[in-house]
Amino acid sequence: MIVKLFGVTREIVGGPLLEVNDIATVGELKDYVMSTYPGIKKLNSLMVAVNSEYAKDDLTLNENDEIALIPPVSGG
Amino acid sequence: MIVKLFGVTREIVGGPLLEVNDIATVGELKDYVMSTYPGIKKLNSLMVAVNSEYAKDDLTLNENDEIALIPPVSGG
Amino acid sequence: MIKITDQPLNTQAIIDSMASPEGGAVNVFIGTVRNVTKGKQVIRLEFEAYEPMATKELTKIMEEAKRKWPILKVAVHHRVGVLDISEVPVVIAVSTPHRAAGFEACQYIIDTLKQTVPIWKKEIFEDGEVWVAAHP
Amino acid sequence: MIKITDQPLNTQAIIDSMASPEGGAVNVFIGTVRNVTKGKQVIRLEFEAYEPMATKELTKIMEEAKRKWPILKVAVHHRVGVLDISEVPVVIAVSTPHRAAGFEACQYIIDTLKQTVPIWKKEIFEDGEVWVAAHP
Repeated sequence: MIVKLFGVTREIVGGPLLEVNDIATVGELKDYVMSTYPGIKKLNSLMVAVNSEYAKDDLTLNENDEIALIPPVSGG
Repeated sequence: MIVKLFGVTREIVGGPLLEVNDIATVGELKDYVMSTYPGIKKLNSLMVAVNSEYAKDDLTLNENDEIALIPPVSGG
Repeated sequence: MIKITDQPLNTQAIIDSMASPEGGAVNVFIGTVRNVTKGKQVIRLEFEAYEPMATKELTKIMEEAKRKWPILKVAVHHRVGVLDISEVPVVIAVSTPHRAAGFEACQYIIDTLKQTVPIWKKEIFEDGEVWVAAHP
Repeated sequence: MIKITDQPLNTQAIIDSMASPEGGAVNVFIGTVRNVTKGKQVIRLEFEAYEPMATKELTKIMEEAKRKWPILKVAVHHRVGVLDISEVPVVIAVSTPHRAAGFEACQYIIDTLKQTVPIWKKEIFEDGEVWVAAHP
């Protein structure tokens, strides 16, 4: 699965996309990126968007979902 | 003394200026115009401005003051 | 900063005049002539001002707003004369470092303007006309 | 109504699009790039958006605002890319029959935008840079 990255998460990972494998749920994805990239763990918050909607931790991920990490937003 | 008139008071009196005599205070001026022009008495409120400032009833009027009747305002 | 005029108001010029390097927010209130009041069709409005006193009262309102909020720039332009539906009688703009103060200050200014500034509005209907707020 | 663009925002066009015969008030919020944050000199800002999701979240905010207030027209334009001091990252405009609802709705939209819309801002200083709100 490909995960889109923005803002500070893009800079921490070092690119706009991250490939992950064997991840079943949103919660697992969060655990994986936080343990793999300690910089992400230090953020104020981390959300995951699935198909352009904020997703809960128990949501199951599918291969063709559009998945994105959402670090703390700061628009406006 | 000349009194400037605006809005509804200008229409009630029938012109932009009103000449009054033997008026000593703001309160007397209000009493005079309300008794002379019953339409003014029917207004929601009547203020008097002296030299471009809202004036209290006990203020003494002088011949060279700029005096105006201020019916209820409705700008904006 | 304060303008009372019988010419159309230039909203963009007013907004441009708010530019300030310390500013983070500009709040703008634009009054527009509505086609209906209390269920009745309005044809046009007519505004009249006691100009020197209106300017004086607006100055007081702006000074009071500056005391209450950290305002960088502020402008109030009011039009007089005949205005058709959708035309703009008033534009108020406030520039502040942060947005909350801008919303509060701008609302304070228009609310107070309507209470104290000697400007009068006549609504013209098909079958008559009314000086707004004049009668109970 | 919603626009996310790397081009300068056209405030006057947004305001013009608010025209409505039933409208009595237009409230406009214009965000501007401030030269200082927490006492530190800012050189420029960089904005980045997750565009399809940002549009979706903005649509939700506008729909919720329309449920809460009698809104005639509403627009939110947000710029992305590099912005210098005094440039405009965001313009929000709301047209309502009466002014109180316009102030409330416009403030609701900017407040909620800052909480939920996936747009990120990096502050560039002389000696470094910071993603706003990212860290405690």
